Amino acid sequence: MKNIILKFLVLFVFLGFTGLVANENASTVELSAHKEESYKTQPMSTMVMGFLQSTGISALINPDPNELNSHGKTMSDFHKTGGRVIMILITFLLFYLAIKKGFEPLLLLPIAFGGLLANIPVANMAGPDGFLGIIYHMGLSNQLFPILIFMGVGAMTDFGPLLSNPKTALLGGAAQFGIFGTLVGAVALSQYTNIFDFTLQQSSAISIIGGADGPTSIFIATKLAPELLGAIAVASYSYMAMVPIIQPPIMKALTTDAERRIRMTTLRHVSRLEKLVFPVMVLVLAILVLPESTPLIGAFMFGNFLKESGVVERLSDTMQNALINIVTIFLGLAVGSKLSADQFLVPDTLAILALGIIAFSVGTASGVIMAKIMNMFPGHKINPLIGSAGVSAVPMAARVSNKVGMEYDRTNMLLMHAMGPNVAGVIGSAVAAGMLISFFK
Amino acid sequence: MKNIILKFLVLFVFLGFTGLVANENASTVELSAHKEESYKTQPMSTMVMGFLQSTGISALINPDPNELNSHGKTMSDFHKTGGRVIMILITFLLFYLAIKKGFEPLLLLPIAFGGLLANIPVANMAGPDGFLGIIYHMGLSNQLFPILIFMGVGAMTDFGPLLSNPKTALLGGAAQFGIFGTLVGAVALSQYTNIFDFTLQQSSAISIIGGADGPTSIFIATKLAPELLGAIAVASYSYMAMVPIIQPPIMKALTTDAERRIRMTTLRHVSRLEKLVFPVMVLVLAILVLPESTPLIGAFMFGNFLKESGVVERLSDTMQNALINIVTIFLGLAVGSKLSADQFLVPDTLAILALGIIAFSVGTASGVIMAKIMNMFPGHKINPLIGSAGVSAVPMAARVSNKVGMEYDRTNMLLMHAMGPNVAGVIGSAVAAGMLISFFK
Amino acid sequence: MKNIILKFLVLFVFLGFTGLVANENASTVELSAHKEESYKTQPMSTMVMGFLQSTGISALINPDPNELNSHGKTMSDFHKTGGRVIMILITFLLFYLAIKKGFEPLLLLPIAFGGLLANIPVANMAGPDGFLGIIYHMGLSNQLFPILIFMGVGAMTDFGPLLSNPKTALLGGAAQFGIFGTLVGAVALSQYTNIFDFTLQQSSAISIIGGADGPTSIFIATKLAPELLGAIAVASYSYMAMVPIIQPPIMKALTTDAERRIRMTTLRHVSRLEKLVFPVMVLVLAILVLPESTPLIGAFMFGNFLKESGVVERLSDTMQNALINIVTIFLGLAVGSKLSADQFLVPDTLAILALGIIAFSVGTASGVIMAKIMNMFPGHKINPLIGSAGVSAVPMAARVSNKVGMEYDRTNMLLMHAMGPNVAGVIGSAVAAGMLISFFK
Amino acid sequence: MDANLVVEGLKFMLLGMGTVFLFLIVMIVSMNIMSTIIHKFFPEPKSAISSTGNQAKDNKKIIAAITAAITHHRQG
Amino acid sequence: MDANLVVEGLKFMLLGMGTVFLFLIVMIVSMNIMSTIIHKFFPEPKSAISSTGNQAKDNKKIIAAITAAITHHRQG
Amino acid sequence: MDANLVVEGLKFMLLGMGTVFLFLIVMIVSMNIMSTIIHKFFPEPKSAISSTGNQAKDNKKIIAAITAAITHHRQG
Ligand code: NA
Ligand code: NA
Ligand code: NA
Repeated sequence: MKNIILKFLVLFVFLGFTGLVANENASTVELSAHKEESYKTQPMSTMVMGFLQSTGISALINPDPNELNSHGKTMSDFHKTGGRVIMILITFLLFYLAIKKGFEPLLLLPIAFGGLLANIPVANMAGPDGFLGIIYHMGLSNQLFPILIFMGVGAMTDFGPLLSNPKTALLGGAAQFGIFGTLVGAVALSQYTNIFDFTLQQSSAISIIGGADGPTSIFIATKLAPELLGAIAVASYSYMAMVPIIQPPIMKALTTDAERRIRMTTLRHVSRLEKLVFPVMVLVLAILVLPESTPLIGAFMFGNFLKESGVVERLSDTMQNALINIVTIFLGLAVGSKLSADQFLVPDTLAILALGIIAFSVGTASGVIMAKIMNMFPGHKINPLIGSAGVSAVPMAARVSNKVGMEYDRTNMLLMHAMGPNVAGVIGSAVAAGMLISFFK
Repeated sequence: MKNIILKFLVLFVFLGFTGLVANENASTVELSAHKEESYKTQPMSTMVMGFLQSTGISALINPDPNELNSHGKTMSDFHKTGGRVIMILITFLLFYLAIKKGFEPLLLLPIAFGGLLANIPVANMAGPDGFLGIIYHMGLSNQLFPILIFMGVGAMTDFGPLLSNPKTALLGGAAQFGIFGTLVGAVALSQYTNIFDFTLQQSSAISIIGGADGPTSIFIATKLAPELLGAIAVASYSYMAMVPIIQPPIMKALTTDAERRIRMTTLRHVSRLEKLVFPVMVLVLAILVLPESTPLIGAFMFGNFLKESGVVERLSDTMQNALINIVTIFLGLAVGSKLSADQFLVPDTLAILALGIIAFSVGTASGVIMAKIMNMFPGHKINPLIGSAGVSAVPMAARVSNKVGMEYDRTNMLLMHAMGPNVAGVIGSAVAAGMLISFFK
Repeated sequence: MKNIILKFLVLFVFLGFTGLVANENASTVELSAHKEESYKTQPMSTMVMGFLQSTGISALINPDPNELNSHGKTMSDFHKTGGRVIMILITFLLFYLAIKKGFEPLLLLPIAFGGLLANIPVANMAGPDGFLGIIYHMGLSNQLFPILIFMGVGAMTDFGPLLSNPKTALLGGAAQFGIFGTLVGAVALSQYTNIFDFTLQQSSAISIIGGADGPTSIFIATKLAPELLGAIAVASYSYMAMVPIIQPPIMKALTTDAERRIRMTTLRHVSRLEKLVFPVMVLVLAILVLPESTPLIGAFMFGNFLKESGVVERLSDTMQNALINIVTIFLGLAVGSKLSADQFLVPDTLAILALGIIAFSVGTASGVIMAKIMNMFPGHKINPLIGSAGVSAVPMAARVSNKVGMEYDRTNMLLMHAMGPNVAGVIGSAVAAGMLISFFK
Repeated sequence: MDANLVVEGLKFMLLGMGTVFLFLIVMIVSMNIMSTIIHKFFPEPKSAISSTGNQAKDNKKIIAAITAAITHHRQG
Repeated sequence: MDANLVVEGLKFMLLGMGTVFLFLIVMIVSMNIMSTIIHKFFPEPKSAISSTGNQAKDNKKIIAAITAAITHHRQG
Repeated sequence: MDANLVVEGLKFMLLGMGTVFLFLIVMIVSMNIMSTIIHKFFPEPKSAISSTGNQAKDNKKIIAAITAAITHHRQG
């Protein structure tokens, strides 16, 4: 055994040196014509130069003038050089926020890493043949991934709190004012100022950030303004993550101390059958009122119905684990592939970030105000602090309601009460999304 | 922080009101030509009317005359209106059967929900751009999903009982008479009566219901008669679920009391090596005798071989859990997408349901009769009650054999004896499926 | 119930016999023109002959002269007959090696079973409509599967040992001499002898076997020489599995007894932050130096970063389990689909196997020699036995280093020390792969 | 004539918020009807509730027992 | 001349059932041959069987032990 | 003029091995710099390390306790 290997080594080294000595011109070996045609021999110096030119450093300093972006269009030199570096630094910032600050890491980490990969020069991973591009076309451009995420989220959702106090659903409706108010704001600023220049479709896609639902935002952005997908997704998940920072000041500004101490009655027990009928009932209502919202509501209720049926636990488990995790990884990378410098480092992105936080804040405020309006009518009083949970951002917004409530009365547990508007906000956003789709059909 | 947000709010509300007041004609803002071209402005009244016309209620009452089905063909008004409502009610019936009656919920629930979604007007989810259509084209039209299910089922199957009593495989063969007998019946009724009008291909696809194998039925239906897929899949899984209702009367009608009390000898121990060689051996036989059956048998034996190898437990586990669950969800939704009113609410469906139950019953009867014939020959007697397990429907048919047997002798455990013909029935159906494919090649 | 079924049976049997008696010519039933056109009626004798001719036995003895391979090209009669039998026997040998000898069963079993299925005549499963072909085009021809595997492997990798002793990375660099040395050998033998006739691309794809990384080999083979994919993948995984046989003699031949007893200092503790920064740092270096390597390194570091972040455990778990397992099954089957006789039973395959083992051996030797060279410089001495781990083949090569070390000193634990070069070898191979890609761009 | 997008946006808002509230109000009404019907005609069997409760209780008991066993062992 | 589909169907039945039985009979014969060969030339080592048995037994013992411990705790 | 592939291969080897080593050397240098910076400016809190250690220790203790309980039961 040892001998054989040593002989092999000797043979090999010998052949190597023979080749090194051989003159390039001396070669008379015939090569079949169809082979090698794709390879052109070059002197060593040219190869080294070629290598040096193909390094990332070189590509970032002296960009290839013929390089195209992932859509086959020309890019400015800035977007090929400094822009890429800035984008990579932005993804590092997102890493920091996700890991250190706990900003929705499940989606921000894959999105940010996808963005990092998408901004690598030469490799062109976000192009149609790169793996990010392949994943994008596999499930994001056709909106399959957000639908699958919605199934998993549905399978994780418990509609019990909403069923035990149905009227809190109105809070989840009011919070959608964040979407439509921002839409008006965006088109107004586009029309009367030179700050932005968004179309109606783009404005609609941006304002859905106020719905505080990642998959819904991605779904609508892919349909109405795919060119803004990266910025909208990043804004959407960032703001959802910033719920504990954004919401409390608004909640406190709009409520009195007495209101914050309102105690809500204990939730009644909800039977299994109610939970089982509810998803189908909502879907039927969506069919009757707004069929355009049924892809989102249908997928959501499919997941929820499978869970509540209690007879397909293995499917429900898979939806809540393996399937949603796999799709989350793919969705994140695919969204990240849209964070290329030429698409993200444009003034529009700042505008999207600004409009997004307005949408979010308006939604929060609307929910709180709605609760106050509802308290003007007779009946059990609602603690307006749960109004903010109507934006969705399940379950963080509900936790924020609970936390703010406990700041004023440590024995006032609002969590379960806030879960009602919280899940109603998901339905409300899906309805709003359906409306936006139907406007442009 | 609070101040900033308040300022934002003021600005936003201000802008909103400004816009409201502004006259439509007063606008002089230039819009870039490429933008907005897809959006046409309309008076509010038109928009409200448009919205009302786009509701599901309206679509179900006044269907769009230009609406096409998921194949791009025109539909009758009934299939756009009342037909949809009936289909949705049928999916509710399937929900009831799956959840309350335990009818194969793992597949019937996703199929029924897919059917519910497919019958929603306007949303067109079963169309090529809808998510049901995307899933259908991802793995059902190319028969990938049933193949993957077969892998998982293979990984869950134990051939031990069959190996310890090989001759019971004949019972799994006889039960395939349900397939071919029904095929003859279907073409006879098509030719000599006006009840149905099925082609040979369609008759073949329908009769495979008698094989009592969901994935095999779906595989063959997609190949030979995709237009009947929905009805065949629903019939197949419904009847598999109804095994405890359909089989016992047939079993009892065809056996004497003495036969039902026959005790079978204890099964011998089967070595690990036998279990390991068996899947490869069967596959080799399939290669030699009927290569057309090898996609199904190959996938099945792949799963089984990986399990029995004992060295790739993590792959075998994944096949039996995450992979088969994900594919089951997708397969169910994709099959459900074929439950649209215009494809399901046709006389053919009733014929398929009728032929399917005949196929199933004939298969059951043939298995029992085969056992009685085998008992005419010398050797260990077979309890004819295990003959019915030859239809497959693993493992329910075997459990039915056991249960009926215990009705007559509480100490006569037939379960493991019935597992032999049960798994042989899977192989027999795959061979029959291979024959049907080869006939039409 | 019983009565109905009995009536059905009677009706059914009656109709069957009626049909049998009926004269073929007597039929006057009209058939709709569009139906049946694909089916031509034939006499029974012709059908039986047709069936006999469509059996696998017949196809293996009298091959169809018009049969094409999965690329639509003609095949020799040998590749349709005896070649297939030989290939099936080869897959049995791979089964034996995987199960009995423990040769990388996780990939060799699916590959071998895929190969078995791909060599079945008539069924054409590796063709574009067969399920192996569908899986191949889903994720292998576009290199998605190896990328996803790399993510999972990244999530399973611990860079701690490398971080605590960075200079051992050089051993992982030296081992890549196996790749480039073999490349030179392959082109030399192609040019100066008549043994092989490989192009530069093919030689490069073959020599990557020396990198001892399955996914990297498959990635490069798919890019540079897809026609050799099957042989390269089988060689790569086989040799990775044979690490405990191939490496020890080389390691012993190149080291003195004293060297084998060198004790290495204890590894220092590596902080969580170092492990978190490392994957991003390596990716940034890859961007700066060799962007062509970033798809592989990026995917690897994505998995590792998600694991080390500690905040997305469910994604990291899914990558390491459900996702990598599913992709492994698909990758194995897809690679196996390239083991058809006409592609594998060619002289090139033998050459690939020979060159592969040379590449592997040279890599092993280079790693050991590099350690000896490094020991000529001042500083902590390195046990040259860990040099062989530089080829990667994680973690088996590191275990071999440990085992050989303990043969000479039972208290000298080299395992963790060998893990450093082991994981550096993965990075080194990815860099080498990036170079090969950039040469042919 | 160019469109005044702000007016369009306001129309969207009116129609959009209107539909959202319409939908949710119909949903609330339906929920109430559904609950009434279910509580009247399909009341949940008491045993079902308590059995689930019992199961959770049992699990807790088991955990308590193991914990106690461990504590006992440690002290011993 | 139009085909008589019933006759076609009967041909299918004959050929189909014939092949199914042919296949299963060949399979049964092969299974018997395989079993004979394996039992003769590759007999299963006794220890392997019993060890798996033991493992299952051990698991049962452990479960029994824990159950007993819990019972003991409850009574105590 | 036809290319001498061996010469090409040798060029590949030089450039390839050069890049591999260049990359790894830069990586080693970077790793050392990174470690220095992290140890200086972001030292790991002691408690974090020990707490993980404690947790593993606790798990071991629990396992030991259960094992002991079972052993005790067997003997009893
Ligand atoms: Na929302
Ligand atoms: Na069957
Ligand atoms: Na390597």
